[in-house]
Amino acid sequence: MTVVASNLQKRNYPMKILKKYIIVIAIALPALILITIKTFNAAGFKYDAKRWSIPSFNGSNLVSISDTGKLQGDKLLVILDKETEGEFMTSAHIVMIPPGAILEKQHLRLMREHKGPILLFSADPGLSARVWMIISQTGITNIYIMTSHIDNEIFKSRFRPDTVTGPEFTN
Amino acid sequence: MNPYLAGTMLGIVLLLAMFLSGRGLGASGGIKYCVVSLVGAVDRSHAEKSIYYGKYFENGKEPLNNWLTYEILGVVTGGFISGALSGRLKFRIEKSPSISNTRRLIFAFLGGVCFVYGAQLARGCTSGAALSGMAVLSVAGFVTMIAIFGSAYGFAYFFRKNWI
Amino acid sequence: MNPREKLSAILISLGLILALLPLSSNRSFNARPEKVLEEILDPEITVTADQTARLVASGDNSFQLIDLRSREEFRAFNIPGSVNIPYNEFLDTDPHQILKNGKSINILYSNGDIYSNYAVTIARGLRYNNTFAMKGGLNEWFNTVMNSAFSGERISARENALYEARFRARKLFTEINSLPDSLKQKFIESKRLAAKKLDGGCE
Amino acid sequence: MGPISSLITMPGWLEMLIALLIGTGFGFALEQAGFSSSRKLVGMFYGYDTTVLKVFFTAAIVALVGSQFLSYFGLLNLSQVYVNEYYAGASIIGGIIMGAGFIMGGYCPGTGLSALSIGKIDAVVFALGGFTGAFLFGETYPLIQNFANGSYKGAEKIDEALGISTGLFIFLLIVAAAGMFWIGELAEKKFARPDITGEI
Repeated sequence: MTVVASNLQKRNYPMKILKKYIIVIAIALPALILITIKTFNAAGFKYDAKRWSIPSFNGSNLVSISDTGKLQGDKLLVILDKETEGEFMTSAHIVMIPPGAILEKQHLRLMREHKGPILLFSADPGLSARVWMIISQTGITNIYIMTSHIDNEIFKSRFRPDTVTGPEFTN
Repeated sequence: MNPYLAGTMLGIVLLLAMFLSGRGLGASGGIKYCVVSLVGAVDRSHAEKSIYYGKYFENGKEPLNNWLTYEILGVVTGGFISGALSGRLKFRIEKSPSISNTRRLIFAFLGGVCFVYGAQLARGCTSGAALSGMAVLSVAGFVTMIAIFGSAYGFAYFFRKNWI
Repeated sequence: MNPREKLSAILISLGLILALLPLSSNRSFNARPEKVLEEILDPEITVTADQTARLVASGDNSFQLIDLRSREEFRAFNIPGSVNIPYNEFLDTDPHQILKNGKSINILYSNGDIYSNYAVTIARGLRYNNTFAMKGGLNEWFNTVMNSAFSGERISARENALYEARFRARKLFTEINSLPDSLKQKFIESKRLAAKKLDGGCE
Repeated sequence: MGPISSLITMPGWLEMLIALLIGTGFGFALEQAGFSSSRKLVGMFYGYDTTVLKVFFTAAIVALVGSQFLSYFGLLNLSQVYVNEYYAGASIIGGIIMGAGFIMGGYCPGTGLSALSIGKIDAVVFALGGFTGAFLFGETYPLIQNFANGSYKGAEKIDEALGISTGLFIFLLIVAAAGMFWIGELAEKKFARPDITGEI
């Protein structure tokens, strides 16, 4: 009889511990699970928008077509629009991804697992910029915009002030 | 109530204030707004001329119509509800048996003067600066908290007769 | 376990989780990725220089132009009515203060296409859906609005309206940007977004 | 998302209703914690009752941890939450004056208000003193203006000032608080005054 009782007690021991810590587990475990989901969700946006957009602040994520050779490592060229296909004869690994499909799982996995620089190309630099930002915010780094308009953000005209305009003409 | 449970409740209220209104709790600020509007009611021209009260009356502002004044109105209501639920509603003076009522009330008055004066200087009292400040990790919150508790410990010896 | 141990255990375990996270008070994209992607691929995410010129010429103030160039560039000249927020500060000063201004639309521009399109994606990711980028930036603005001249023989009613809007926007642009520096400074200051101070504390 | 006040422009009455409800919760929590008793409050400084320490740190840490989690999930935008501005001299001197007021009066403004609501006459007098203090500050403001506005450091955050990560600072704060709770309970045993703490 006594043997059975002590066995029963022993078997219940883990349950006792669980009961003791139930409130701690009930609060900390869901928090941990939610955080894990949020942190490792491949298709979701990552925490802190600023951190992921830093390369765009000083233009270090822009490369001209002729400079792509200077980037170290195995290159993955992602072509966003059809009409430019076949324009490049680089040694890079080339994939065509229509921009609407860029967030599909297999494409994100391809970019995430690629070692080395990823080059985005589109004839429209604005489209490249938008796609760059959305991909970067999912936490993929080492991604560049390859562009034939590296001077896109340089002002090309000249503004001539109107010398006859004085304070008396405006109010 | 268990202090840890009460503390958690207070923390959730503070979190709600941050989530709903983007700000922390406060108490001395509410007292200040009441005084400001009182001064304005008694002597409007003095209030408007003063560099301190003036800013509360700019552009026809009404100092009583303020988040903090409604909040301290709520504090009184909430305290009353809690006291009623726990059967603690009773007119009395709380003090050490070894001191007289007058002495207790004089010190309570002086304490109130000092506390709110200091709170105006530090821009917040234990709730507005220390508690809410710590919850948003502001340096001001931690410094004020350390100054309040440090100084109270320092003065505790001189006033021990009042309490124990 | 007594209450103290329970509370300490809960808080310490939550604290451990927090200690492992890279926390900051910066904002994170909070719209659904698929939705942001759909929005940024919609051609209507950009507005043309002509559309902007028409808005500027109309004197309508239901829109806000936001200039993403540097402060020096902004001081030299800018589209009348714009406010300046250099792109690399766009996320520093919370975009909320810039984008939630009660205007029906916000138009972002820079010299070209790159910065304005980064910024418009950020705005959409933060769910400011009334934000657009000006296609081609100031380069395009100068090509179409500032330097255009009618070269045909007969002008249709539609072309006439277009050229009139361009002409008026150009006139306004030139007049304001030709003011002496001191006056321009005043004008810019009057236009500057008054950074809203947060209300709080015991003040 | 969040704070709600930054998302939508609330009508004035709604904002004030929220303030009233938050205040009610605040007062309720303070009274439930036993903060309507001055002898319990000052027990903190004589070691026989450390409720102040427990409630104060628990509340600050719960709000801090909660807000950081909400921010991580994009539910609360912490840059839209007010951060107290730091005037070094004024904070320290103000804090010292407040500490003296605390040990004399036995309340702080928030607890004083919750105590007067349940009929503590000393708390009513404390609040009257508080009104006088605010009035005195308004009248003496021209004299101390320079000091009050001096050594302005802005809305500085402590993790940035110390140069450590936010999460690590919070963790250390929690560990320190847990340690203080433990010491506090030891002190309560050592300096026990059941005649005082047993009252409520």
